[in-house]
Amino acid sequence: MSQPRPVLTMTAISKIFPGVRALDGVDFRLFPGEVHALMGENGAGKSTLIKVLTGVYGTDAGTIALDGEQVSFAGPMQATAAGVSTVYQEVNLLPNLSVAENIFIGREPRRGPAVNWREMRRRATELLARIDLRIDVTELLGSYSLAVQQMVAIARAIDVRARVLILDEPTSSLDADEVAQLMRIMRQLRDDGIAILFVTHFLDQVYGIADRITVLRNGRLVGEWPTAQLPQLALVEKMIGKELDALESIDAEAGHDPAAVAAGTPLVVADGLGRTGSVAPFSLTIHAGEVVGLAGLLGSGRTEVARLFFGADRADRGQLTVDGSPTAIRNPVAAIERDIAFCSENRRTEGLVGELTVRENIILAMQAARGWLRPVPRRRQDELVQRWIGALSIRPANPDVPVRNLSGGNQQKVLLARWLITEPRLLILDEPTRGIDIGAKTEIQRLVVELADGGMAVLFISAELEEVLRLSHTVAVMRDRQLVATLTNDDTLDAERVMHAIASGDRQESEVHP
Amino acid sequence: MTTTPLAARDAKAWWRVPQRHVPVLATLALLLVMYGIGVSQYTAFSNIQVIFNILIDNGFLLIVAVGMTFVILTGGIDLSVGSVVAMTAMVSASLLRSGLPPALVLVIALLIGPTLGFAMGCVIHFFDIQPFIVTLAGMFFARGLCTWISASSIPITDGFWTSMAQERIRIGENFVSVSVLITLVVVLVAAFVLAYTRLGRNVYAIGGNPQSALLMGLPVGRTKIAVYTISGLCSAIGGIVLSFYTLSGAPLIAVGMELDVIAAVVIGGTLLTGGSGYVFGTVLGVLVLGVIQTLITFDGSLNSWWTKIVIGALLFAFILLQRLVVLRKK
Amino acid sequence: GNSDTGGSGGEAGSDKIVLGFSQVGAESGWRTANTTSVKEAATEAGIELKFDDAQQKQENQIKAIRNFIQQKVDVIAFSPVVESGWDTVLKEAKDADIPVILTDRAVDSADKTLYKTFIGSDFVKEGRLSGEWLVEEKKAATGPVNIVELQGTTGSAPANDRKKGFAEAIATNPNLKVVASQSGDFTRAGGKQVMEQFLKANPKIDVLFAHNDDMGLGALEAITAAGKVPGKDITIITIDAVKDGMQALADGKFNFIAECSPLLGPQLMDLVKKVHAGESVPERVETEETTFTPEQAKAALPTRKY
Amino acid sequence: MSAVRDRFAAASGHRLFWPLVVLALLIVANTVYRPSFLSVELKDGHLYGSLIDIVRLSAPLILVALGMSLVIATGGIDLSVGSVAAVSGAVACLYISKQPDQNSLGGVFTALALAFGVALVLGVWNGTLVAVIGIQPIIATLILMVAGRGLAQLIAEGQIITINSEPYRTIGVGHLLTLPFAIVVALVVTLLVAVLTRRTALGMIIEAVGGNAEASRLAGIRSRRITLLVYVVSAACAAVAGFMMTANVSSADGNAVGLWVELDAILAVVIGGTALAGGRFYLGGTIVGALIIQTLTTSVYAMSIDPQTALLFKAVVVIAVCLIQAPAFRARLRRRRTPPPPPPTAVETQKEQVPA
Ligand SMILES: Nc1ncnc2c1ncn2[C@@H]1O[C@H](COP(=O)(O)OP(=O)(O)OP(=O)(O)O)[C@@H](O)[C@H]1O
Ligand SMILES: Nc1ncnc2c1ncn2[C@@H]1O[C@H](COP(=O)(O)OP(=O)(O)OP(=O)(O)O)[C@@H](O)[C@H]1O
Ligand SMILES: [Mg+2]
Ligand SMILES: [Mg+2]
Repeated sequence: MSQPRPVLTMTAISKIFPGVRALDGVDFRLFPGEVHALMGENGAGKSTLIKVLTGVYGTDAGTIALDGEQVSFAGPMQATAAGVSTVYQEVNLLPNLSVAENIFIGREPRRGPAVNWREMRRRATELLARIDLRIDVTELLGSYSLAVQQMVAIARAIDVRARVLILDEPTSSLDADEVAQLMRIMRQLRDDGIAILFVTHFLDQVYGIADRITVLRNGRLVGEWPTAQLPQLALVEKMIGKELDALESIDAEAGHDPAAVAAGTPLVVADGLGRTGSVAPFSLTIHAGEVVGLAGLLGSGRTEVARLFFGADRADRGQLTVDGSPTAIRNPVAAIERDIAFCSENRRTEGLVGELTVRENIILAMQAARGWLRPVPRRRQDELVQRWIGALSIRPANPDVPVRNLSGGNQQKVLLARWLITEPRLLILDEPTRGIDIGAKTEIQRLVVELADGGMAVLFISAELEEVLRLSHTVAVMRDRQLVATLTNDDTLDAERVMHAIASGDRQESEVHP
Repeated sequence: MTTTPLAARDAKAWWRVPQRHVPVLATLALLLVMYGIGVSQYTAFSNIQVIFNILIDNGFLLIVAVGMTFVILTGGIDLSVGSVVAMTAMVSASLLRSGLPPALVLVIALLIGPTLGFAMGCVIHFFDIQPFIVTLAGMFFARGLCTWISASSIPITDGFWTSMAQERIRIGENFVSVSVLITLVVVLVAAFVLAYTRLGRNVYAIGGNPQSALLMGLPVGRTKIAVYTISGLCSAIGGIVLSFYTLSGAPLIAVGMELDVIAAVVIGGTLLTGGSGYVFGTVLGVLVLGVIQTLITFDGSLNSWWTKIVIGALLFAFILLQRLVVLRKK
Repeated sequence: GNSDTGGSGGEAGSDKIVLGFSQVGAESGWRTANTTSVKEAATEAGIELKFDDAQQKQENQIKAIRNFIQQKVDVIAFSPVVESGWDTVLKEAKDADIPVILTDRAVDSADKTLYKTFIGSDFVKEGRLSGEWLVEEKKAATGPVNIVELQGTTGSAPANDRKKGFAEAIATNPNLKVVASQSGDFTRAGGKQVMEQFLKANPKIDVLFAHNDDMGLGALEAITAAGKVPGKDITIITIDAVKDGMQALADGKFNFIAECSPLLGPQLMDLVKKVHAGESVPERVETEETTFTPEQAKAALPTRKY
Repeated sequence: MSAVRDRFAAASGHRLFWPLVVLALLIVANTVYRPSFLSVELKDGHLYGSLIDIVRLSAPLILVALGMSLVIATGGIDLSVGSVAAVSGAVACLYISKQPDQNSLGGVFTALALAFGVALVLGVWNGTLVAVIGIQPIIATLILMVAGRGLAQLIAEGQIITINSEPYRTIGVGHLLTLPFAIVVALVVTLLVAVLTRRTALGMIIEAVGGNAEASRLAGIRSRRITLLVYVVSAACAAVAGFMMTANVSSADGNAVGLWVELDAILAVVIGGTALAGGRFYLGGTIVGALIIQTLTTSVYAMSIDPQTALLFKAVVVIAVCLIQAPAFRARLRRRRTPPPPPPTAVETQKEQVPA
């Protein structure tokens, strides 16, 4: 398959950030007409390698050659011009512009000097239709969910007829359907001879599409293998650098008994809760010690449900009962007072404060709850922060670096730590494993099970249906911003039944809690 | 399984006002209300010439505000505008006094502003220094240059300038000055550039999120430098128009103008954080300030301190209503 | 703007004379006294006053004059913020047949027909009177007499003219020398801060000439703090003669004040009536002004209004 | 040798290093111009000298800038500080001037309390417009900047209120333990603000709100209250500054007190390293910034630089301070001095400006 001449060669690349050696003598090559998976734990240096390639960062050592010719891009603009098209890890688009413009800005169709708006809209609609996204392209991008934004970013990248396409965790918040779409398109492009660099933490996606795998660990190259020659288990071991035993054990641990949990006292009961224009009224009960999973397609309204529970948006109908007494949760403060925590899906805009340090980000919610007059004592901070940095293996383990310098996955862990230290009774996790490597993901899943065993209620949202099924006692299914079914996760429940509930046209009444 | 729920959005009715136009329309409506109040209170207010006078008297302000709109849209700020306006007027006046031909003076005067703007843009971009500081230094610099040229005002007697100043373009009973036409052209060109050219769209992009714009391969640096140059150019044009207006260059003219300009832009609905706003909004913002001032002059019964208090109160009332209308719409 | 005069707008036909008056601003006590004088005199003379405050901006003043023209007032009076740049709008006033009177400060228009008359003080004369008094006071001095000067706002007409008049007058005695001259912006705080530096930089200061009372009053604080006795160790000359300044003069802290009277209201109203009636008026009317020594100040203080 | 270099590298890495260097340079320039500049003598048990003067004169600016730091940290800006200073000064002076005995301590304290109260109300007004009604800070405070001046003049009826009150004068020109009282006040307020923000969690919470308002809200911070609070603190600081300015000349001039102080204060904050966009703030930097600005003003007077070139001089210094502080600029200089060995590509110079 691989041709003799790589389109892209990176040799002995090193990149040093103050205090961190992010890349250390890494070699990498990419052939035309292949999908090449770049793998590694959170903070291994994948995104940095990509940013060095496209000129976002300068290198400290090493050379980059495109088509055998040495290059050094001054920035993404030059890289794009040279035929390297990139979707960076964090969705990096412009929320204040329309969807169409986000796709075409920088290469707008023009008539004379003037941008041809009509043509741009037409082409954008067409392009999005190709990846099965049918949305109003004149709306501002910011009004769409993160997943939609991710799709738009992909659309932008694939529309450029590039020689090299780089996708840094493009699928982190996509559903199975969208992922399938993306895979189809990637295959198409590969067959056209385009070289694709693909970063993901989903092993099945890697084995589904990648021709070749390069593994990084701690900024160093571990090696490069054809996919066929690297079994899944071996890959994971290369990534984490040690023998693996814990991975499969999660299923066994989650040997839960939904019936027993549901018999307990309800902690939070939503009765006809809803918000005009965002979620239709729904009813849902969450018991102490219960994990309720929310399943649904992209944009089906799962996030909106979570936000209503937390008071991030105000419900305009229905009733929420906490501990048996009706409560109006009008804002996050009220929710936190009732021991509800919400780990939002969009860590960059709704989660972290980039300028603050890891430590400050972790204690932020706890501090807010205590009020500013009672600072968390330094010793307590150290203790908590150290514990969770260890438990979630946040890297670098230094609590005093600004959180924006952390890799994407590590940022997600910091956000999780923030809410875990508040010891809530209801923990709402919206895509908590987004962008997290398999090792840490297992860790987090185990944690959820543990917490639930300890009596914490969890509302768990994930684009990965398997994950939802593995962890939840109860699965609530969303479609078109409606709660269409509540299914008990007993032995009979499987992905197929959930998909059926999502797909079937008529609204089913809940099967478990009347 | 290809029907995403995202498709389930009702088609937009043609008459529905897009959300992002609401603030501007609200501002327009409130402006009309304010004008109506003026007409009902003072007889002479209804003269068409009053409206024309607002344009004549605020032309230079509007031109400068248009330039500022570019800068603010990128999330920056330009404090040097007032001084650059004064400097342009001073330079023109002193060059004319020294006997240079008006055409040459015009070219020189129109070059100084953009040059300073370009320099400031470069410092802001290449050295990554906050625009506030750089343009504040630019403001000191230009103002210092004004007083260095001459400590007192210099009258302009040149024929071309005088005719530009005193030419009245009749429209029926009433008239406008040449400056109004210049203003109109500037506004239209700017509106076109912002809405229909790559430069304009890049301006919005940078205001939305400079990091993203960079990663999307947009020419962030070039655009940043361009907006400060444009602002400098607009200030220079504004300075020329001001020198038509006063037929002189005075070292202390347009002191504090930057605040009026910023206020006008922001009242017009442009976000100071960048990324959202329209030139048309800026036009409205300037008109709002103009109408407030005209109302106060027509009243003629306020003493100096009540004048300030009433300006503040009217501004407050206006912004509060604007806010309420927009909130209600949401 | 709610208005009790609403609608009266100076439509032609009402028998009351309507005067549109555009004031520079309210930047000092002197200016406020000036405004008050104009307002009171207008009421007394039965003239309807349309008052506008330009907040020290020429642009605002031009706008105000345009609006007066729209309102068809009978006479326009204004204190120009700066000298240049009035031709266009004054021409409009002339075309609308509205006579214009300048108060307090002059304009430099070549076309003298654009305004009817000027009423105000002669700043050069004020500076000269101060200088002449000093020459007289120090005529016995044998050694050099070191003078420091607190200037008004840079470039303003009063600052320029007072400096000029003073310099002319003291030129007659080569012993009198201005060793330092800085702008104190006509404010007390400015006067104090600049004086502090003068005192540090110049070991021997004999005379302080301040372009207005306020700066002189600020300088007093600095002089006292430096351990010197104002009025004795340092001779102090100021201009304006506002109440606080007169008090300092009476207390012996100042030595001499040249008056610059803000009370030109009555004289202005006379001119307005004459101009409105079409009578001829002199090209230049000077306000009645005098100078004060400590004794004269003591006598004048009880009746001082501003 | 290399130890020295290491120590230098460590020191020059500190945020305050370059601003302090500029401050030192300014002082050296003054000393060269007039050697007595550095001398500080004890007169009647009071310290007296140019350096003391500079600190004393910068006291009001320091106060205003401290409040401004907090406001800027939340991503706002407060243009009304000058007007608030004028109003509070006018209220205090008016009240004292109406007392039969202007020297009575009780009267002065009542006046201060009254004026301080008025300032707090103005702060609440600003905070409400920004935090509750949601008006952009620059416009919200512009309203009070304009109207507040009018208010100050209204209180004094356009006149300068002159008072003759020894206790009040003390605030501006008095001494305590050989130090000018104003310096003591500035020190105390600085300590207070520092303790308030850094010994409690307030500082971090303000930085969180300024860094990412939505994230802070979702973390349970009552960001409205915090925003309101910083505007109140800013107004309070401005009020104390207003007392100093008016006490300095024993009179309240509604038009001149605090004129343009907002620009100087913002400048001080930004020179001190705080970003106008909000987020991290540095009180130490702000104070150094304020000292630089006042030293600059004093130098202009002391060196009798004529006002015409004073502004040019100021422009040059401001730009110099900022350039020397900017990492991008220093990186460029360094590169020019020691060109990097192997592949020095033409495009490489471009890279440093890309924000990480
Ligand atoms: N701008 C920066 N400043 C300092 N350190 C940085 C910066 N960007 C990245 N790093 C550090 O470099 C290392 C590599 O980060 P990188 O983002 O490349 O990881 P990654 O492999 O993409 O991880 P993830 O799977 O979590 O996205 C991390 O330790 C990170 O903390
Ligand atoms: N058809 C649509 N038109 C416009 N906006 C939509 C549409 N569908 C979804 N959105 C946007 O997406 C969000 C609703 O999806 P939400 O995030 O609640 O769903 P989700 O099930 O969590 O999906 P996701 O996987 O995308 O996070 C809202 O913010 C909404 O603005
Ligand atoms: Mg990454
Ligand atoms: Mg979601």
